[in-house]
Amino acid sequence: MSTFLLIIISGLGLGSLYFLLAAGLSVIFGLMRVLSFAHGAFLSASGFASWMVLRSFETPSTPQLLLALVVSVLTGGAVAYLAEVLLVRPLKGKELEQLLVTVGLGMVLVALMAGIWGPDEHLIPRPVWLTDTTSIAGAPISNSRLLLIGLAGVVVVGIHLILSRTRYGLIIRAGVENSAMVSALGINVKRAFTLVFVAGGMLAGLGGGLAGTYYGGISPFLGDGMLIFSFIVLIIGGLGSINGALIASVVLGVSQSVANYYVLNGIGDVLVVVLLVATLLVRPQGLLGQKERLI
Amino acid sequence: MTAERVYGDAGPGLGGSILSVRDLHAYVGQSHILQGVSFATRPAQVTAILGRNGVGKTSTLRSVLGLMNHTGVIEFDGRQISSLETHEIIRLGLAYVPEDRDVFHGLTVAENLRLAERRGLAPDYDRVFELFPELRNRRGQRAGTMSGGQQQMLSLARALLHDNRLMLVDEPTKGLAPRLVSEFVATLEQITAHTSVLLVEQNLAVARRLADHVIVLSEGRVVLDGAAEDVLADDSSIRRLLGVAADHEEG
Amino acid sequence: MTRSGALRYGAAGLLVVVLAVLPFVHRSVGGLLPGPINSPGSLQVLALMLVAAAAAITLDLMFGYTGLMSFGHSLYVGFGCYATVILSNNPKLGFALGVPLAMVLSVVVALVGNAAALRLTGIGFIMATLAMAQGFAIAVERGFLGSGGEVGVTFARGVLPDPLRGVLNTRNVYWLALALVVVVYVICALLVRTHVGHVWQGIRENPLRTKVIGYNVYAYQMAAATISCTLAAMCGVVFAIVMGGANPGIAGLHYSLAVVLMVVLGGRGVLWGAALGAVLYQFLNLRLPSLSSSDIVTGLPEILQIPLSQPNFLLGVAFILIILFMPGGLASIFTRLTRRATSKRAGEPRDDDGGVPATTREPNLVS
Amino acid sequence: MTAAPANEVLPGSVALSGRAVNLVIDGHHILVDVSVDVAAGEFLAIIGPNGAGKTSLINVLSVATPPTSGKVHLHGRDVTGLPPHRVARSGLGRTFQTSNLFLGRSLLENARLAANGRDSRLRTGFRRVLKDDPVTERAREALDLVGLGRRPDRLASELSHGERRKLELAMVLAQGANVILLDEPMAGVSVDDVPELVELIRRVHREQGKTTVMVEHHMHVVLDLAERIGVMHHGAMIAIGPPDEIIANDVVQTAYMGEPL
Repeated sequence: MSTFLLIIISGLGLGSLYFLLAAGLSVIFGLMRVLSFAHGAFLSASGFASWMVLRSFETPSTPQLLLALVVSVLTGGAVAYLAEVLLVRPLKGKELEQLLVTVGLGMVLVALMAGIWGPDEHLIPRPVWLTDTTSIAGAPISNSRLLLIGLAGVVVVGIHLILSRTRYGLIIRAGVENSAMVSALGINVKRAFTLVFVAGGMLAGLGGGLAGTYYGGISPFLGDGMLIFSFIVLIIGGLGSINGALIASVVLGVSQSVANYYVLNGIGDVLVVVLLVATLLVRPQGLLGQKERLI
Repeated sequence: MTAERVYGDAGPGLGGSILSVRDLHAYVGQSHILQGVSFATRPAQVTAILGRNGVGKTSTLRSVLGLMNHTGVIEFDGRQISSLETHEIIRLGLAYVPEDRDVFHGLTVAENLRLAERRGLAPDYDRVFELFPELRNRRGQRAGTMSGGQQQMLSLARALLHDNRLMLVDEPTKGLAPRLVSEFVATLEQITAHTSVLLVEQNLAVARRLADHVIVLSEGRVVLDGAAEDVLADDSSIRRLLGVAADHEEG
Repeated sequence: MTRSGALRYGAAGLLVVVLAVLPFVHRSVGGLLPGPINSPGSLQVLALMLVAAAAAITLDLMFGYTGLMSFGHSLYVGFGCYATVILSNNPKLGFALGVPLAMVLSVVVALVGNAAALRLTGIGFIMATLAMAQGFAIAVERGFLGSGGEVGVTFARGVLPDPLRGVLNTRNVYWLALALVVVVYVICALLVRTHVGHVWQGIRENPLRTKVIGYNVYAYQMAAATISCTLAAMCGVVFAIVMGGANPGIAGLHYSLAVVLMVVLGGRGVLWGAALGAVLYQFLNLRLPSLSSSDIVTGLPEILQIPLSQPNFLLGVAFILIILFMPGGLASIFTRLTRRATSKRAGEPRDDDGGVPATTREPNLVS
Repeated sequence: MTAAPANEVLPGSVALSGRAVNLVIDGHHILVDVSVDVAAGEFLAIIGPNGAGKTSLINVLSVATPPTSGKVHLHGRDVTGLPPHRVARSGLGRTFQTSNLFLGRSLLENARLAANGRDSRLRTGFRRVLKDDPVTERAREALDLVGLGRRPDRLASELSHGERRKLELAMVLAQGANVILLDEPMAGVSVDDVPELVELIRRVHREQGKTTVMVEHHMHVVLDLAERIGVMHHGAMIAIGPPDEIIANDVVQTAYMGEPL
């Protein structure tokens, strides 16, 4: 029983990482119709940023960890900002080209990281309490999982509050329906695009910082591996639906971990793809997606 | 129609036109939708753009608003605006009531209105709810669940939240039941007493009732431009240019 | 046959002949190849470039001609490659039965994979193809079904037929790769000239309209995708022979993106453009690392060395620049030049010659 | 046209009919209990104010949009809910309010795709397209008929608005449709081109014997061509009959004009 709980929590942690990427991608897609392939690289870059902060400490303190997280969030945001302004915006209205340009950017960033820091994983030092476990119902749960799940929960609540309570949330929800009409009400939609893209980058950045604590290390290719699972989350949840992405993240993370542990290591990753194919055949628009979204 | 009209806020000299368009060209895909449209609105008046389907009426409005690629000169209040972005143009004091209403279906009435609030200006909710008391009761309702007429009210209400120099109104009566049309026209009449309006309309009767100044478009060009009573009096050309609507008013 | 047509066939024939005699040329070409042209190392590099060209042509059939942007081509190339090695290594089957069986299975995979992915269109299709390919990549990396995990699998001793085995026979392998390109190119070039090929191009331009004039768009898309993916699996078979085995490099996201990049680099909707892009890509990818350790580069300051040692950095930058400034790819330079030349010569629009395929026209993909 | 009609059509029989068609989208009742029969060889025009549901009716009749309730019959066969390509093959062709063409392809290629649609089979489809195959011939004939046959290798995107309308007609003809639905064929056509296009539509209807349903705003075009006129208002068919009857109908007058203001 306690093992089972351990696996579930571990799966939730994994799902949290997927969600951090998928949530940003989902809002970006909803508002701008852009699918960013560069967000995996944003995640890796932010992971390296947190590694730069933490590598000099043997066992960093909690404030130092927080600093590293802040730095990785800011790194993700900054890289995303440059990407939006320099590459995505000039190709406005050309969906395929925008997608391809993010593919190119992802390649360039990963190659750059591999060139500077080498292709191998770099260990990220963690505060002692993070490597400890907390006993929940008899199961020794790693604190890094709990931190990840907790922060992902904060992000979920935060996104919902922003979308439902703030003016920017209003603009985003309206822009998803018809961004031209939003600008015809006197609102600078271009700036909203940039903000959303940057916010997505910051979420990837947070994911990068946390992935370091989850896996204990960072490599240039970490983000791309996670990006694909986030894409699967997006399709299963329904493109453009945050709640769909949340549900799909949890389902995927947990079932992946359970299958990997109980059936065969690695089979969970394949199972996820089987789930994807099944979703496509039964309900192509995803759990909470709208049909016309995909056309 | 009332002779004296005042700007919502003190405009420039009443003699000049608030919006003037010269040699406007626009393409949709490969087809040349606007082929050199030129006109100027008269101050404190309702200018109606008439013409058959597909002659470029909506494209003219969308070009003015920067929602469509175009070439030519568009001046608002003496200022060249064709290089500005849509939101910048709107903030100069324009409001847009689009064809097909285009309210945000997933948002509530209150949220639709809140979105139309402009930074630094106080929204005039009293005026809006006075004109459309029904909207006050439906504040929490999702716009997508309302009827066409109610959505049209909301669309208009969004434009009335602030005082504007010019309102661009695209086919406000399209698809409304006859009873609603007359109601709506009455409301519009109230509004036009305070604001200049550039109105696109298919319904000739509505145009007759509201417009002071009429521009008739045909095949992407202005073919008639003059005081409403003069232009609309010329039955033969109106019938030719507007097709069906005029035919039927005849019969 | 028109004059320009004859010219084109002549040039293509000449190119094939030149490529075919390369294994007899004992010359060095600077540092471009690892050794003289006919050295086994050089021939293997050339063979890999040819296989890449063939794979890019197959993707262009579905992407450039039918408007189906697949980010999962590695699934099919990889499957063909792995299936060939694993099945041939089975003593009961051997190479002679292993290859045909691998191709049969590839057709099945292509049918099932595309039937699922084509439930979505546009970006959804892209993501679905990508995700399915990734499923395969994971399976391969984890070593399921005897795929050998991260090291991959090689042909067991004595499995490959003698003429294709060993360093001395690299030229035979090279010729096999050349034959692959020719076969794939000819098949695709003929296909796009058929009725079905024309319908594909109609779908690329306007799927709704195609449906309304009486075509089962889904069936036609299935046909294009299945043919494309089956041919891609064939490229995988030859890849396995060239490399003497299969490795996860051919199954991953990176390879899928690489094929897309080749097609976009060269010019979508132009078969030879895709091949050109692939040759260029594969050359840079294989040769840049060794070039970057040459004296010219090591003499540079470190800040320049890092990017230059990473082929993907340069390729990615080139890719971004092409997308931003030359959406038609490299082929568009040529088509623009030839168009200018023909319009000058003729002075008026070309005569109709029976619905020429769109190979010379600007592709129009996203509508 | 050399193309044989897809289905044997008996004169006087009902070619196309909508039965109690309702269409509700997002809670809006777009079509309300519309029933309409179009006899084989007939020319029916549908008029009505903007937003009355005319285009929606065309969409439902051409099975592009499935109705919320009600049935569509083509030559007596229930085609409700069938995929559009199957219905197109049974002889139904349509044009769109805004030209819907393969803009990057030549005129001949546009017509060819249409001509080949009906007997397209993947099996026979893998034959090379030739200058003189029957399909291409049919496409050329259709282009000739609408007067676009002179330079068939132009790209569709190079055409003027009026010419695009003609190309759409050519595609419907090449398709071998025996029932054609025209959605505002005069929309965006310059005044000078209207008479020629009207003449063309008349020829198509009379000489080719095509059953035609047309939505159109130009009243004189409607009166010129239609044998019967249906009037739509608020999603309902409020009157249908011969032109003179419709002109004289009071209900129609009020509906069209709204209440007197």
